[in-house]
Amino acid sequence: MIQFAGIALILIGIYGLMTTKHMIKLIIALNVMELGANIFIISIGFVAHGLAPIYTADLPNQAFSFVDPLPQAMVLTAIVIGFGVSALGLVVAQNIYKKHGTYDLSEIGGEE
Amino acid sequence: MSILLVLEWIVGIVLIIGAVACVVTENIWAAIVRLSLLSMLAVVAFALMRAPDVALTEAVIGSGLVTFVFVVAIKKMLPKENENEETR
Amino acid sequence: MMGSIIWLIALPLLAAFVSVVAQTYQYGLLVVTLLMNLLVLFAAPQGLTIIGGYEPPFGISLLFDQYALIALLLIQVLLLLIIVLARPLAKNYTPVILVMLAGLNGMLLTNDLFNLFVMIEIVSIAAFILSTANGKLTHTFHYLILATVSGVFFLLGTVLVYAYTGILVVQGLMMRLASLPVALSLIPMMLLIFGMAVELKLVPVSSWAKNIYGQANLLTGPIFAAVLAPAFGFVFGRMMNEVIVLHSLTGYTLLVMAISTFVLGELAAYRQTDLLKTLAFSSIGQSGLAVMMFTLGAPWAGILLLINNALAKSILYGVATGVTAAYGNASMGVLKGVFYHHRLLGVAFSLASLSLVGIPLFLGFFAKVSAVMAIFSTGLIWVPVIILLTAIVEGAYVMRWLLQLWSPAFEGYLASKKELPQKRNVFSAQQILVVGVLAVILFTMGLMPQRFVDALQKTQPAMAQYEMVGQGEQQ
Amino acid sequence: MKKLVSLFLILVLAFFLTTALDQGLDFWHSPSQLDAFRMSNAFVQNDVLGEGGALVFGESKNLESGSANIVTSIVVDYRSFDTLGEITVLFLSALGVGLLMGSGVRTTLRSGFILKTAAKMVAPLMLLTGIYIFTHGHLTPGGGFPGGSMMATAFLLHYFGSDTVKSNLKPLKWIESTAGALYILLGLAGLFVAGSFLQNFLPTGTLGHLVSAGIIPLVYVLVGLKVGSEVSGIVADFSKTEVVS
Repeated sequence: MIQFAGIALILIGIYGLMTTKHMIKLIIALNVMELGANIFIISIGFVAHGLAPIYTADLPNQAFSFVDPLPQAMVLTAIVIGFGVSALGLVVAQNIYKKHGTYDLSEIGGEE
Repeated sequence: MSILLVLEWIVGIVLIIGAVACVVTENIWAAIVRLSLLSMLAVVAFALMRAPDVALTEAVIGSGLVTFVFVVAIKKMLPKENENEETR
Repeated sequence: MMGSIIWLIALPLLAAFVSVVAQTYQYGLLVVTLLMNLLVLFAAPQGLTIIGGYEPPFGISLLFDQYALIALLLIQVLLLLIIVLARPLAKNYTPVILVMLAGLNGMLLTNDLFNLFVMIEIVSIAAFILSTANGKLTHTFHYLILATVSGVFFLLGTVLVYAYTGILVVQGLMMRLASLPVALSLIPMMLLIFGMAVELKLVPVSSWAKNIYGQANLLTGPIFAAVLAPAFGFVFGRMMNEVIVLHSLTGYTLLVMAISTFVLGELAAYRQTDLLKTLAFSSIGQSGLAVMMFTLGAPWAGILLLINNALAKSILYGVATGVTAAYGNASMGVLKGVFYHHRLLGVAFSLASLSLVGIPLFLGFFAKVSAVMAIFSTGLIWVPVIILLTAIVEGAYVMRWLLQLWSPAFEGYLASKKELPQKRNVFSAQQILVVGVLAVILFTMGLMPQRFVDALQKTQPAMAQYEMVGQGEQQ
Repeated sequence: MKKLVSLFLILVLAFFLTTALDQGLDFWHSPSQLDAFRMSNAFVQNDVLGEGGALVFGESKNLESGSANIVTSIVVDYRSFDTLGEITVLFLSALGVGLLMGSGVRTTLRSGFILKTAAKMVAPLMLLTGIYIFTHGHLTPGGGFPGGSMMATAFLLHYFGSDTVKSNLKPLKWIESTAGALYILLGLAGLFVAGSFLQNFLPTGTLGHLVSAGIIPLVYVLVGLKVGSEVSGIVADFSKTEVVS
């Protein structure tokens, strides 16, 4: 189910990006999309009855399988990159607001 | 049908509903709060997917810092309210 | 050790980290780093460099071959000249440029798809920050949103490639992907192509470039058009050669995108009366042409076009942004006859624009001829016809601009003196020297193109010779 | 109208994507074990160099990576270069935020009594938790990124909760710069000692011990410090207001 939720979140994020001109809401939609992508990526490495990929003292004795750790490592990177881009986008939006007094890109129009 | 599976379905459906609610709303504060809640749900989803590292990182960065940055960025943009509070 | 290619990435990063606390020496650090990089480029042996001690496909590795050498050399030289040209502006953005340099080198060297994603993100974020130097923040915001969405697409494509093949090594990945059923490889390939389309300025998502290139200043104009554009072009060439499997659907989508970018870009450039906007649309069009070459399997024609475009655009943007800053406006009316005052700049500008169009005796001529020849051999007759027709449009607007910019000089000094704009100071002697060096490089390459083309053609078999790395470890 | 068109496009895309992806990923049933062709099998077994095998917690010695948390061994050993890129992204972001915010003073976020008291009590605890998380990154979930961010949160709580702290962020820049430079120097040490950049050149000890896994804990401490200082810098820059307006 979570894998569908991931894809749905990506698509909802794209829908949000297509239907709004408000800068803060654009960044929020972008965050929803990134969240969906992260969930989807994690779901690619999921294994039914898998364990979290950490060796601990109380691992079961019988045969077991870890979930795929590589997508998790990728998502760690993606989360941090997403934070960096969101922060930058917000600063840019803030500066535009200071100049034009609105967050709405359609009100600002073509800035020549 | 184990409990985890049921939980997985609940989290998935709530995630989708929350994302729609987050994207379609006209109120920015509501959108930010919903994004934060969505992030927390994603933490549960990551935990269900046996990804504790990602869950921890998402909890701290995704739902904590991102929300904080959003709030700070927008709070500053309400100068009248702030000034009133400061002069009070 | 000392000649390891890893220095190309480690050195700029180290300099960037140091430069935030040593602000007085920032600019010097940047110049020294670029010079050291040039040394490393000549000292480092070609081949695969392993990072972290794990062989591919498990670890990340850097692939340094002839193709990477050409791209890296072009970028280090152009970046060095550009930061000297735009020194006052570059001083404010030194750490950003240093990190961007590390990202560019990493992007061109890396042999791992996910690492490529990280490097592309680094370069994109550096580009966002640099584009704020234009002072038009809505354009930056537009670019930021588009590039981030495409970044997510690229990430998803990368992850799907991993899910289907189990590896992320760029070298030889195409063979693995080609052995998959079409239904599986279709979506990751589409995602990877759309993930690169924004940076390549392909048509549905090229609107950001018109704004950012069209409002550029002395720093951003040359960096975007002459460093970032060819770098992404080279990365796309690598991807087409090593990763992307073209099915009929993906192939035609890409071809249609590239051709429409080329034709629409050049037509839009013809209609502009603003010098910077003309150059912006010309950059979009040229990018489409290079993508077309890589898509049709003529990589060295693509390389030649990228090099010609990078060198020509560095001069064109350098002169155009300098003149615009001095005269306050880039429109045709204001700049009419401006080269009468600045003849050296005018000569360099004319050389570059003639090379861009592809007049015989210039590098651009050989680039275009080789492109057309390469496509004739693929049997798609209508594509060369489109290229030649569009080249006529390109020639028309370049000639119009040259005549306008020089015009009073042709009609005689006395008759038109009062129509000339007031002379203003555009460049210092040092900056004119840099433009001159760029012009000399471009002109020399045009004088002995055959040797240059031969050297380039040698890169093609080297590119095809890659052995399958990691195939043995599978299963 | 625009919304309807977008909705239609999204639904078409959703149908296309789910049907196409389902063929390769088996969306309805998760696989019962990891596909054998995925390279992470070797990471799990510490078997990239062909020395691994079945690992036992607390017993297996001198593994190639040696971290009990496999995600950590991927992030800071097998694919350490990505992590270097990642902290560079944060570094760039901090630079960009700093450049765009320009000069300013910090806002007086009306820090009330509750915030002040809470900051005094909670901030040290959070700082400790952050340090714990990134020093134990090779054993427990977490690592440099959440640990560093938690440290940053503690710092910010202190920053917003106290009236006395001046908006002098110079030390943060120094920590950031030093940690980044040390990470690269550690990588270069790998190049000179063991032959490749960022190589794990220290003995990796016993699986599951605190002092194990070679350079992994060192790298994670540096990453934690760097991420912490960068995130603090970003948020502190955000809360600045212009002197003039």
